[in-house]
Amino acid sequence: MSLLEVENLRTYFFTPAGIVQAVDGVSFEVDAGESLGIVGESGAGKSVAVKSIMGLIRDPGRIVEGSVRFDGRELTELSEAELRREIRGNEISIVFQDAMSALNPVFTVGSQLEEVIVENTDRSPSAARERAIELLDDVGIPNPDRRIDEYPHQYSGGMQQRAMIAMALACDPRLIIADEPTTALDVTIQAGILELFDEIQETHDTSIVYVTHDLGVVREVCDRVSVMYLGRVVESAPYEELYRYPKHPYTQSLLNSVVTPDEILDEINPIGGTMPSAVSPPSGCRFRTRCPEAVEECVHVTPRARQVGDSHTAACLLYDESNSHEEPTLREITNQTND
Amino acid sequence: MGLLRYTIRRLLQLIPVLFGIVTLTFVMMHALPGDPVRLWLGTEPGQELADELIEAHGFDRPMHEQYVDYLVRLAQGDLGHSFVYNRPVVDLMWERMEPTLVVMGLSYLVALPVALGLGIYGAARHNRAGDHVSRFAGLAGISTPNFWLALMMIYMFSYNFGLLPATGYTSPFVDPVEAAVLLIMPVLTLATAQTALLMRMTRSSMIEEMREDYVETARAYGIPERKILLRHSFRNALLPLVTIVGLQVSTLLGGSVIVEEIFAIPGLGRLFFDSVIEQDYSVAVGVTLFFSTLFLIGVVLTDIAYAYIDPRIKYD
Amino acid sequence: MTDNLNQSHLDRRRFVKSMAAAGSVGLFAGCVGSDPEESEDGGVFVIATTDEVETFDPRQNQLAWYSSAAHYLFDSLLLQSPDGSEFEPHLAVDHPEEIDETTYVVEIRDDVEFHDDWGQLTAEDVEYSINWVLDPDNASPNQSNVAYIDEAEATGEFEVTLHLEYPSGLMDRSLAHMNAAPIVCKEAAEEMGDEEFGQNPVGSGPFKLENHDPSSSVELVANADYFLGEPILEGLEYRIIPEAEVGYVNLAQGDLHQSGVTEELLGEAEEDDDIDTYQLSNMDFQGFILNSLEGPFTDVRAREAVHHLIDYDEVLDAAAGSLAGRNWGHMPQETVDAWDFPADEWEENYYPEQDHDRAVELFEEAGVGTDFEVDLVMTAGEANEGRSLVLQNEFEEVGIDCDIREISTGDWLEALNQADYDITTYGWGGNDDPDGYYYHMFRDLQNDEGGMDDDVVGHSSIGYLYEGSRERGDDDVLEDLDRLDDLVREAQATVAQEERREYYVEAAEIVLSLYPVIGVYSAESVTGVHTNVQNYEPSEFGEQEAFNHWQEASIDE
Amino acid sequence: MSGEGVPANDAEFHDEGGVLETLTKLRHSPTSLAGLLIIFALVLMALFSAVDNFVFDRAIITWLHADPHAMDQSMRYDDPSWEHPMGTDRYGRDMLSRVIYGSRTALTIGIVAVGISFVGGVIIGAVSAFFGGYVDDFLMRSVEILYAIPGLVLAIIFMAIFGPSIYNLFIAYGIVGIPAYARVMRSEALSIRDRQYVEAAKLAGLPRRTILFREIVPNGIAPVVVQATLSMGGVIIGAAALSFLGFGVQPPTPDWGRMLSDGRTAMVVAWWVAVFPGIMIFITVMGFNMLGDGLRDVMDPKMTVEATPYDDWNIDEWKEKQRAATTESDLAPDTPTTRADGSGPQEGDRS
Repeated sequence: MSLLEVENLRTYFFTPAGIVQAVDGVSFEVDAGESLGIVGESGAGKSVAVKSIMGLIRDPGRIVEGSVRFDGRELTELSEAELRREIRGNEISIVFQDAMSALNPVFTVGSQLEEVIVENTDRSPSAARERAIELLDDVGIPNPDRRIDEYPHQYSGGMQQRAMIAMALACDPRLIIADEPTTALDVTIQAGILELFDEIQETHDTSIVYVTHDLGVVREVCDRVSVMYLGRVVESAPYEELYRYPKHPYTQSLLNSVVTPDEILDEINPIGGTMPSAVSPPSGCRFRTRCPEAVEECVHVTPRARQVGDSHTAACLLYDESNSHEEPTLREITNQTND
Repeated sequence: MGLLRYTIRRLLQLIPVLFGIVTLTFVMMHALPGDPVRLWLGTEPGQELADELIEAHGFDRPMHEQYVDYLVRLAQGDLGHSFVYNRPVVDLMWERMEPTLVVMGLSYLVALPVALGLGIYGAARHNRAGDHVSRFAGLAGISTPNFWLALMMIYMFSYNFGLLPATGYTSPFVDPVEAAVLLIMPVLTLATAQTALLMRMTRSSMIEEMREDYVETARAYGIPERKILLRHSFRNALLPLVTIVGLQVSTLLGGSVIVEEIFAIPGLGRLFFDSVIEQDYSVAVGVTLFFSTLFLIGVVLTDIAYAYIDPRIKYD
Repeated sequence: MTDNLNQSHLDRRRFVKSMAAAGSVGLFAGCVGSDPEESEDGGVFVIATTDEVETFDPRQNQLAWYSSAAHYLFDSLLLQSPDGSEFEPHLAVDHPEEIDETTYVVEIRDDVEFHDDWGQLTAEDVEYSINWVLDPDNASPNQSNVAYIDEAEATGEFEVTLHLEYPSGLMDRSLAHMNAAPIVCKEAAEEMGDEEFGQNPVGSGPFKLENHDPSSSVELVANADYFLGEPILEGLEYRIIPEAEVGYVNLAQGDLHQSGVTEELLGEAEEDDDIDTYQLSNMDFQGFILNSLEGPFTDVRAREAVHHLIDYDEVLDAAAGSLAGRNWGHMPQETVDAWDFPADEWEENYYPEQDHDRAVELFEEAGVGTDFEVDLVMTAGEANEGRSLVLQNEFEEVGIDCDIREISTGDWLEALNQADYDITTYGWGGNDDPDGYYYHMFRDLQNDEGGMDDDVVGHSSIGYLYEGSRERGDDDVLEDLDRLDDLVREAQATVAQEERREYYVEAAEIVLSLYPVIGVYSAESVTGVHTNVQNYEPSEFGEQEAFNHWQEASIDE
Repeated sequence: MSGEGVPANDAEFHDEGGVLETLTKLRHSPTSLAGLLIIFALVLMALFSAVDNFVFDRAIITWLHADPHAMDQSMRYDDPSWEHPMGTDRYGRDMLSRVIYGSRTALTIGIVAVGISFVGGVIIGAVSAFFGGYVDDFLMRSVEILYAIPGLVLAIIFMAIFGPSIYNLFIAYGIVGIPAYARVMRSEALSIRDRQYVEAAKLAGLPRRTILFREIVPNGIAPVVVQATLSMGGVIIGAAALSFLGFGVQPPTPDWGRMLSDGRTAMVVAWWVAVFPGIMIFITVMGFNMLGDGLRDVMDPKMTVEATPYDDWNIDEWKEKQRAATTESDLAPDTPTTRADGSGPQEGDRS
């Protein structure tokens, strides 16, 4: 049994403009100590998917279907209070993209760290402070005993992200979700943060779900990768496999757009056209409007995930020999992504 | 250290504005139609008498001379002499300062907690029934003319039910119980719109803050919703609120004219109103100047509070 | 109305207020109030008033209600009886004794002490008080009220001789009133100086100043050493409540003992078992002035036409409702009655029935036709608004455009000075003597000693008639006007009432026939007194009513 | 919901269309609609009374109900009845007619005074931001001076100087309002000043005035419009307060503030004289505030229009519908409805 199993997750936002199908039938798993990368353009539903895991979706959003099992517990059935007490912070924690805004500007870094520690453990406030200094030290912040009393705006961008990571580590969670943690940072600082994640994974044996739009970053930290497009997972494979043998046309174009593996692009827009609205996504295959390989069939058939290699699945009619319209069972999808 | 220097610097910045206010009010007052002497004397002053009075008060001198004279005396803390009361303006104002400040202070005291409570409640119940009710109440509050409210309250509570005295003032420092009874209606009159406005402000900035990323962070780290609301968001939402609270000084002072007139409270608002009607220049200018200064000090205090609440602001 | 002075000089506040709300605001004081907490004795009589006191020095005071209140703090030589019929000796032992036409001797009491150990009241204090008012340097608003006196002289420890400029029929009146000759403590006044004395008055009255909360209340406490004995009341308190209606609410609630009652509230007050109401004449004259200097009403026929336009009773109704009575001859009916003036005859001749056709005819005759616009100027206030609205309607009915301009009092005085109006609302408060109206409204200011500046015609009601007639070279009218001026001046300097009456009758004929003023009504005001106040009846004339020769109020809890 | 998947239609007002678009968005806000409705009704009333008054000399209202100026002393303070639904006033004039006529005064004051503030504020604010330096300093200090004097106090002084009249009321409240508008406009203009299209216009050598009024002002005006709607209520109340204090509209023009002031003298015997004009002021101000509130929500990108409340959604029912409609094999509803009400036209390109 995997540490985290997400099955057929659908998270919709009910806005006056219509229903935004941000996540629409996404499944993936993460084993203990494993790191999974979720890759996709902005708007693909990556963040929504990972926030759904922690029950962080607020009005007007709502998980309308699917299950999230963490260590065998069904998280979607937990109450807000249970999630808060038992899961968030101490079992699963999250590192957000923009540490500057993710940290409360009017409190010191220390007090925010301490609050998390006190809230999730039974440490006393003074013990929490010691722990907080220790954590800051762990994540590589110099003079932690002094800087703990500084405010977020007194930290540099990289330092802020490190502080954020310290917070994620505060209660030794078993899973850390990193939601584009390096996007806002300079390349050089990025490298440091990525190293830190590697280090954490090794020393704490923590599972990591790493959300990014940057395939280059994925290689640094991830064992496996799921590619998302417009609310759905289109391809899923171990990183090397995916990098060498991308199957889905979308993944292929993604990889083509990366000039060199190490170069970081601010915004990837590898394919012509823009992503359609998640309010009224295209019928059939959602990628068909931009897909170079699209055929008439793609309009009518929603492709299911198909085994295309070892632990490698892709949701594209290209790989559908039978071309059947059968509905894949949930178990099948899970198995396929699981191997 | 930094705070002190900052405060002093901010206070010094007020000087040109105050100077402008003095000039403006002085010019405006002297532009009032009619001749105060004649108004004071009634319909048929002997010319000699009128001339004497005019000379005694310097009304015959060119306006720029009177102005310079006024500035010089002002610099010495002398606001001039009341024409009607034959007393120093400073004395008159000093005697009437307490009621105005008490009523204003109390309406803040009433408005702030109620507004914060309702505003936070509204934000917490955003788009639910409770929020709609408090939102509507807020709108109604700022849409009610305060003078109308005052009249209706007198009609209801004093005349119809005989519950509260219609008028009068007792210093709460002298007789707190009687003062409380007397001040209920005036304070409510001033506080209603105030509460509504602050409540709306609290609600909207709380809602805004509740959408900030740090709220999601706090949630993601298992901080209870209550704490997020009252500690994290509130602390941030205070920033715009503090500004409004500072700016409201002005509205309250304006409102004091009406409230003091209706409830017969012996304060500066009434002194101002009477002095305008009687063209008691120096009193009207004095009170206007005092109101403006009070407002400007409120703004400076706001800035300081701002700097205190928001660590991102440095005193420079 | 206790505030009407001798010389019927219309004080500023009263003037301002009578223009603002003639007839409806209970201006004068009078109210007894019981403060339940400290009522072992006679209680504290609490009275509502609308204005803040500006100075406690009666020699400088211009405030109507305070000139009544001041009578509790200060005494006068004489005191007018509540029915107004006579002047009783008060500080004086007897009425002034006539030595010759311009010399009078007044004997004063030797048992009067000033408040707070300021010593005995002597002839020197009387001399000082009267001469102080007479001294132009002091700019006392009371000066004109005692202008007939040349000088007061202490001719003994308790004897004062008054040297008159000219004999005056108004002498008794002036010696009885606060706005003419209040007696202050010389030592205190000199020691303190004007400004301080204004805040710490030292008099000899039945009450003394205990406390003054500015804009809030004035508290007086009984003077145990008063020469008429100690008042039963423990004290008097004036509550300053700017809105008359709110004052009434307080009265109805039992929070105070006396308050003015507005016309609207009269019914309520009369039905209230706990309130006694007293309807008292304001002793004033209310109406309009027509601009006789320029504009459409320079011709007497045009002015007469306006008189045909209105229904007097309707104007009165709209202005003051039930709180007013018609008057004839530009003075209150009380005066007309007391002097037995031929009001019926005046009504017959100069107060025409409403007749729009006749009005139009007269406008035609005057050469203005109906194709003109009327600039009707008023100051704020229901009474002014009411009468203006009626007049406006009447003009529009005969096809004349009439715009109402509501302006501030300052603007209004300015408009009067500049003749910047066609018609304006007007009111004049006086007393029960015709002089209070005729001398002030109808004399020629140009003939005054000192006179006015040339550019000020004076806004006395018919100043422009004099001025206009001179400009137009209207000799017939001028002749009449000269006679009018003589008459009102003569009447003032005459003592014998019969003779004065003849002067006024002749003067009235002249004024009325020129139609410079539309005289409509005299206002009344109502004061409500709580029934738990005993032995207290407010009247038009009475002074010191809570404690004087005639009544001693007390509060029955 | 960090912007993920939500269409980026943030209100950025780069053209008139933006304003129109936001106006159409108001339809989702019931309070704004109610506000609009109130204002619409008032405007109708005001137009009617203006036309009736100036063209027909009050003939229509007299025919319909009663002449608002006709006095009848015998009907003084008559209780509300069928004949006089809102009673009569001190002069026996019909309150209902006067209340209807009063809408003209109230709206005119609101609109003209706000108009003055608006124009004055926009010009001062834009000029100040655009030129900066001494101009900015001078203008902003001047505005601060005006701002420091309490509005009502300033208005009282102004009215005392120029005398009570409706025109002076316009100007007084117009001036009192300028600082607020100037500040809003200035901060908007400051943020626009450095935008690319302004830079481009500068490079293109357009005259400064053109840049100011063609580029900067139109693009920064939206928040000022919101400010105007929101402050309309305040101005109407303020003007009524001035009338109440005796610095008001000239008689016999019906004006709610003045009527209220008259009502105060009759408070105890004729409540209707004070109550009805008060209610009208309340409703009017409420209307503007409701509209302004909605406008602000719509125009402020941070305050998205109230989302359809959760509770209104029956998710299960909706899902059933979707399933039934799906002809494809996948679980995903690939032809989602696009309307919040679940029944709108479908925009999926299924053709």
